[in-house]
Amino acid sequence: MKISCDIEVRHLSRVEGHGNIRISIKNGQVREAVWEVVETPRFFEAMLVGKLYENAPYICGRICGICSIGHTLASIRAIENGFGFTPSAQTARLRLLLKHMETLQSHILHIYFLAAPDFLGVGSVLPLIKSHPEVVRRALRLKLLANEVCDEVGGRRLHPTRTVVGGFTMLPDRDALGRFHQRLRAGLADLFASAELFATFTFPAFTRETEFVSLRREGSYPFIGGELFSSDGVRKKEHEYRAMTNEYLAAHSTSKLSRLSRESFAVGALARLNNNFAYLRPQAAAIAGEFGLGPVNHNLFMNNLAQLVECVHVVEDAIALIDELLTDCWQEPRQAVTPRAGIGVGAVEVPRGILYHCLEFDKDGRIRKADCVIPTSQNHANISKDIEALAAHCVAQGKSDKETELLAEMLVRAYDPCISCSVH
Amino acid sequence: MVELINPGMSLFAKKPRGREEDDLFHKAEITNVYPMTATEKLYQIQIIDPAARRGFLFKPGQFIMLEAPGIGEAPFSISSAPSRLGNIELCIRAVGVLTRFLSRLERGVMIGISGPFGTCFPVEEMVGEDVILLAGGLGIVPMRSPIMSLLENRSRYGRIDVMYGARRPSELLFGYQHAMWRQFDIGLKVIVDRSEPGWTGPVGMITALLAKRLAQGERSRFGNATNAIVCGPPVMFKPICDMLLEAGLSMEKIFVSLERRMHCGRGKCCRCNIGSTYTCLDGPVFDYWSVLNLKEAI
Amino acid sequence: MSDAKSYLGVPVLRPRVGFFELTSCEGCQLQLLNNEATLLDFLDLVEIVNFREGMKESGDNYRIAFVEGAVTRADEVERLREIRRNAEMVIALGSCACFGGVNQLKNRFNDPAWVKREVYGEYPIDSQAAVPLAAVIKVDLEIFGCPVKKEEVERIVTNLVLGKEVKHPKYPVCMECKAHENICLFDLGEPCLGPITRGGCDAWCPSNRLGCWGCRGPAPEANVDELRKIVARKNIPLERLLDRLECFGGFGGEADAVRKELGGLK
Amino acid sequence: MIFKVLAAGELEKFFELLVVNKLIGPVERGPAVDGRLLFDFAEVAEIAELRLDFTQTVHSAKKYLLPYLEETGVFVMEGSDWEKRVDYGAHQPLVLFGLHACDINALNKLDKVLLAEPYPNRFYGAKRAAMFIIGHSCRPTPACFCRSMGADSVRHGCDLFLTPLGDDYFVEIMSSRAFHIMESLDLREPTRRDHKRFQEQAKHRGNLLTAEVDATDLTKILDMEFDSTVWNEWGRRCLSCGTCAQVCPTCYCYGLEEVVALDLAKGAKIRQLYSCNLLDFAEVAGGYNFRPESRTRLKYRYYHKHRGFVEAFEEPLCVGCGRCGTNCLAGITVPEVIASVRRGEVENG
Ligand SMILES: Cc1cc2nc3c(=O)[nH]c(=O)nc-3n(C[C@H](O)[C@H](O)[C@H](O)COP(=O)(O)OP(=O)(O)OC[C@H]3O[C@@H](n4cnc5c(N)ncnc54)[C@H](O)[C@@H]3O)c2cc1C
Ligand code: SF4
Ligand code: SF4
Ligand code: SF4
Repeated sequence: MKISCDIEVRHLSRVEGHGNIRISIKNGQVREAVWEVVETPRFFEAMLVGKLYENAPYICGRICGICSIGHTLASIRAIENGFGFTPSAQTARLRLLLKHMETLQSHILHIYFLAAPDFLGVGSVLPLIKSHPEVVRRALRLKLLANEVCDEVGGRRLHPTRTVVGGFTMLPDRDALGRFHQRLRAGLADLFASAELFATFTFPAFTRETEFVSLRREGSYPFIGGELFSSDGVRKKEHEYRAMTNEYLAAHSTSKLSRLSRESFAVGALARLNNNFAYLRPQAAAIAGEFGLGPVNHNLFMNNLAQLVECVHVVEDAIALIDELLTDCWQEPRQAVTPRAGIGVGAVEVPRGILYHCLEFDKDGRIRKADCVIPTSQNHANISKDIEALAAHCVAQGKSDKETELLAEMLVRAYDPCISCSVH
Repeated sequence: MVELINPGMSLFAKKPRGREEDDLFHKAEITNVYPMTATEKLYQIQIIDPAARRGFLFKPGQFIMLEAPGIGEAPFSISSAPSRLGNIELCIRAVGVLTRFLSRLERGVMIGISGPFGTCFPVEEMVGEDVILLAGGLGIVPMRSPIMSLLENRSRYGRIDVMYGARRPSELLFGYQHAMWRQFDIGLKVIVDRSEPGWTGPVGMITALLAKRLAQGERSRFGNATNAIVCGPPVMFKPICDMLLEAGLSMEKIFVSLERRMHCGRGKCCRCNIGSTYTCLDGPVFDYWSVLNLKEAI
Repeated sequence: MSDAKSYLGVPVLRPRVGFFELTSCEGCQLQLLNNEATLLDFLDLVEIVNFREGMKESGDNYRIAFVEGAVTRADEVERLREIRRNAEMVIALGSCACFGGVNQLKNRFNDPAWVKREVYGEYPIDSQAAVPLAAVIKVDLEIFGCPVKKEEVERIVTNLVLGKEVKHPKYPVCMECKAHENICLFDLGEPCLGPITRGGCDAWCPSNRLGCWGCRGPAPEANVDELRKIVARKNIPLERLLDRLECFGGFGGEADAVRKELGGLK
Repeated sequence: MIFKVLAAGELEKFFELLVVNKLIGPVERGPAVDGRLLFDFAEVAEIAELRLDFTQTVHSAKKYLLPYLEETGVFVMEGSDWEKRVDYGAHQPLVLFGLHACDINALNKLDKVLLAEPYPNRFYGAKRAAMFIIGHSCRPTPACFCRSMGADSVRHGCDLFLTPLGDDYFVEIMSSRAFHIMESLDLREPTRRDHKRFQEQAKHRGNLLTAEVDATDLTKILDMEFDSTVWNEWGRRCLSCGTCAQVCPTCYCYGLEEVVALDLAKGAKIRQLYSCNLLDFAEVAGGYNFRPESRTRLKYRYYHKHRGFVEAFEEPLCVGCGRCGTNCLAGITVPEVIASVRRGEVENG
């Protein structure tokens, strides 16, 4: 039986941002198994202090290159909540459509470009261009579709330009929306083909019971606003997010960490799926069924599949949203908002889990204090705990260092961590 | 309902879609490339279509627009003798996007040329008279065509002087032809700003050459029957032309070639305008009288 | 992937390129993956030997290094110097690398310790003022933008591969904005840095009815004084102009001057 | 020229006759913060979109002849060789419905230079010949100084010109094409009353033209004032942004750029409308710039329009539409600039 192992992965690849994995096992004892976040901090929360409210969505969008739309929307929601403003139904629909397409493009990027190479035994997507051209093309097609909808609705796929407090600077072209409707339908077929591909992958059978946190709203699979919910039974209001996140600092990490009922908890696609399974759109639910994914699933490797299920869900939902948008005539893109003193919180489900922005304003709408709690920072503690358990599990099974290293990498990647975002 | 027929189509039916932009555009092959200095190369170019090649009539001082597909298009003076028609020579200094790319091309590559464009040095009108040619730096390039033209008809002209200044000996262009020019009884004087090992000629500014020539007591030979052609960097024009005027040349007989940014060569892009004057249509060759009447010309 | 390419008879070698990120959102790198429609052609043009965000393999034998992000910590200085040693050409990718980007917003506070405390409390954290790459190493080419525009990156890379010089427009964003026939943001009562910001983004923001924030930095000879007068004439608070001037770091000096006039910060 | 009167209801019929073609007309873009309505030319499918009561479009109609960006050649590469394809971009006739006198005159001025021999611009020529232009009398704005530029009325350059007389339209038919198209409409001969109403209308419009430029001896004055210090002040204000040229119906300077496709299989030559106010307009190889300061560039724009063009064509390259001044953020307007040159000083603004 194998009793020792030493693994060090510096700057894990195919994840967003910089993190290291260190595992050290001596005589069958796990002496160290850590997920270390070494990303450089950027101090967004300080940057915002003294700025007029309108800067927050623009600057905070720059927290993350993948989910800039989510950050922008979270800031906008925090501001609107703080000013007691409710966006119009049209604005809400367009924002959700935009959010969905970000989810789609981010999930596709993750499952195809970052995760799939592990399952196909290659180091990156590059060799797949030759060996699996149709797979790469399908992925690109889906990502392109999602990105083009983002361009049309948000003005830009990355660091959106049309999203502002009160609504949008301008509205999408109705004919373009009609065309996207058709392409989204075709996109569903691509997603089913993706499901077939993923059904051929073997996911490690590794479970560790954990607590799952997400938004929850009766009757829907929520992405923007709602109640805060944990699979251990904690329920809080949006503005009580601090009671849900309990951030703390620790050595070996420039990111803050979170805990709730236990030492750690998980957010993200699997958490959402576990907590809101009943509200999945029909075809998404069907695919989840085929994968045997149901609440409460404690295998974090399955997050990859949960993402795929969510892709189907957001596409189905986007089709419905476009139907609704095209039924009504366009109203004014943007409504006026009046700043007032107070605190506002915006909770948004971004691809990697629940994101909170909290902003405190003076009476002119100048920001006095800002707080952003990022999904990946909420996951970090859970990742560490998972690695520890995985290491023990591997030792018990007598896996080689190489195998253990790969599994550990795959596990971290399964969370789809957005590290630079977590150290914002 | 009235569907208008497309009158544009009929008006320009001679040039339907898919054809060249206008009759002035020719595909040409780079038949030879010779490095001349560290930055200049001589390109021999042949227009592909034989009829177009034979019909390519130009005058000394005129230029073409050279286009390398996808890379750029710019004006270049034709540096060969007009009698060579569509077998032209260009001497090009690698300074920017197009010219640096050109410097990497080998023989056999196809490029596009349009032209010839612009005004010329009126060598025909100088028959029977003296000509003094003053070139600074790259100015020798547009000068070579009139020189060749004068050589080919050497007996029809009086005294011919060429004064050529370069920054250093290694930057001298067409050195291989200097001996030949002299053989044709051309008074060629070369000067460099800075000497290099092996250089035995004079060192200084081109104005020194001219001053020396003027001081040789041959002033009497200057006057209404002497023509001057001046090419070079803008800073060179004024002092030289002033000296020539001083020596008695008439303004209408001093010709300069001006350089401007050009994007079309056809009087349409405005890039080369000096006031209402298009360097490409009304120039690049101007007599000095016209230049003095142009604001900001030199 | 085809091996030997040529253009106008000039052989075109696929350069080995590496992508690196310092302090940033990594969005500019992602913009490359966002080139779905042309990604395969792009990959055919260059050989990627280092791209941590997208691949596991890595090598130091790159000729061109694209570096994203600002420098904010000693280890980044080291990493950047190493990249400089390995690469023939270092390209600053995006506004963080060119000017410090949003990261340099923290530099504007007089008290760096306060900045750290505001986010991390008393917990010790290592971070220096955010500076652009050029403050540390020699940069061969800058690609501006937050984010960079993929069409522009493609054009630049094509030119690099061809050995055709890369030139940035010298005109401001207004030029491209007018070509789109957008309504001028000032006519909508919004501030816009379009008149002083380097063009080349095809007026990305104004075309979406958002005033330009100056992410590409100043156009050569930007007339900031006149823009200040315009903003005053249009009754737009100077503070809103400042927000934009200082956002990405390209207008450092001008932003400092305005800030001083408005009465400083912590 | 033939004069007719078009009955009130017939305009819609006329529009319907033409709309099978690509039809361009003034449309509303929305209000500015100061309440001004903004208009531009755009493709129109229904007469209701057409705002014939427009004051002035922000951008001129020149884009239909001189697009901001135009591919003037595509190269399909084959090794060291290639094939060049040129498309003048005049694929279908274009109906321009509702151009004001100044804009029609602007096209006439562009014709003079762009269609001039020996090298007419075929891209422009093909599109120009494929145009059917319907003029419409205007509602002057305080910025219009077209009368000073002699561009307030139209004698040629369009197919017909409409002037509303109450509900009817006074029609000046200027081409046989227009005559034939209008045959099926209910046109009547103008009565004396119609002519009188037409003249009254013209007079009323004339009264609204308040801005002026004193163009007497302007070329000479510009010549003498070449070194005037007023340019320093205008240059200090100018943003070198090129907006004035972009919106101007008569500015036609351009730049060229060549690009290679990502797969290296194609190249293209792209023409971009440029402006002499831009920093690098007069830069030549080696980095030398003939007009490095904004004051010399701005001055050049005025000299080209009001001196150089006059010398060449006996009319200024300006129709007095006032667009450049209205859209210049720095508030640099032609009447003020020219007045300042005459006066020798700039008034504070
Ligand atoms: C009538 C005429 C005849 C000519 N004849 C000849 C000739 O015979 N031989 C010859 O060699 N040239 C000749 N020229 C000059 C030649 O046309 C220019 O050198 C040409 O524009 C170069 O094109 P390019 O694409 O290489 O340069 P571009 O890349 O277009 O560079 C030129 C422009 O870019 C700027 N530029 C270039 N590099 C830099 C830099 N590093 N920094 C800042 N700005 C830069 C220049 O200022 C200039 O504006 C002639 C010009 C004219 C008008
Ligand atoms: S418009 Fe301004 S802020 Fe927007 S992309 Fe362009 S330069 Fe950047
Ligand atoms: S005059 Fe006005 S519009 Fe024209 S370049 Fe100068 S600032 Fe821009
Ligand atoms: S210069 Fe100004 S006023 Fe004259 S035509 Fe052009 S935009 Fe109109």
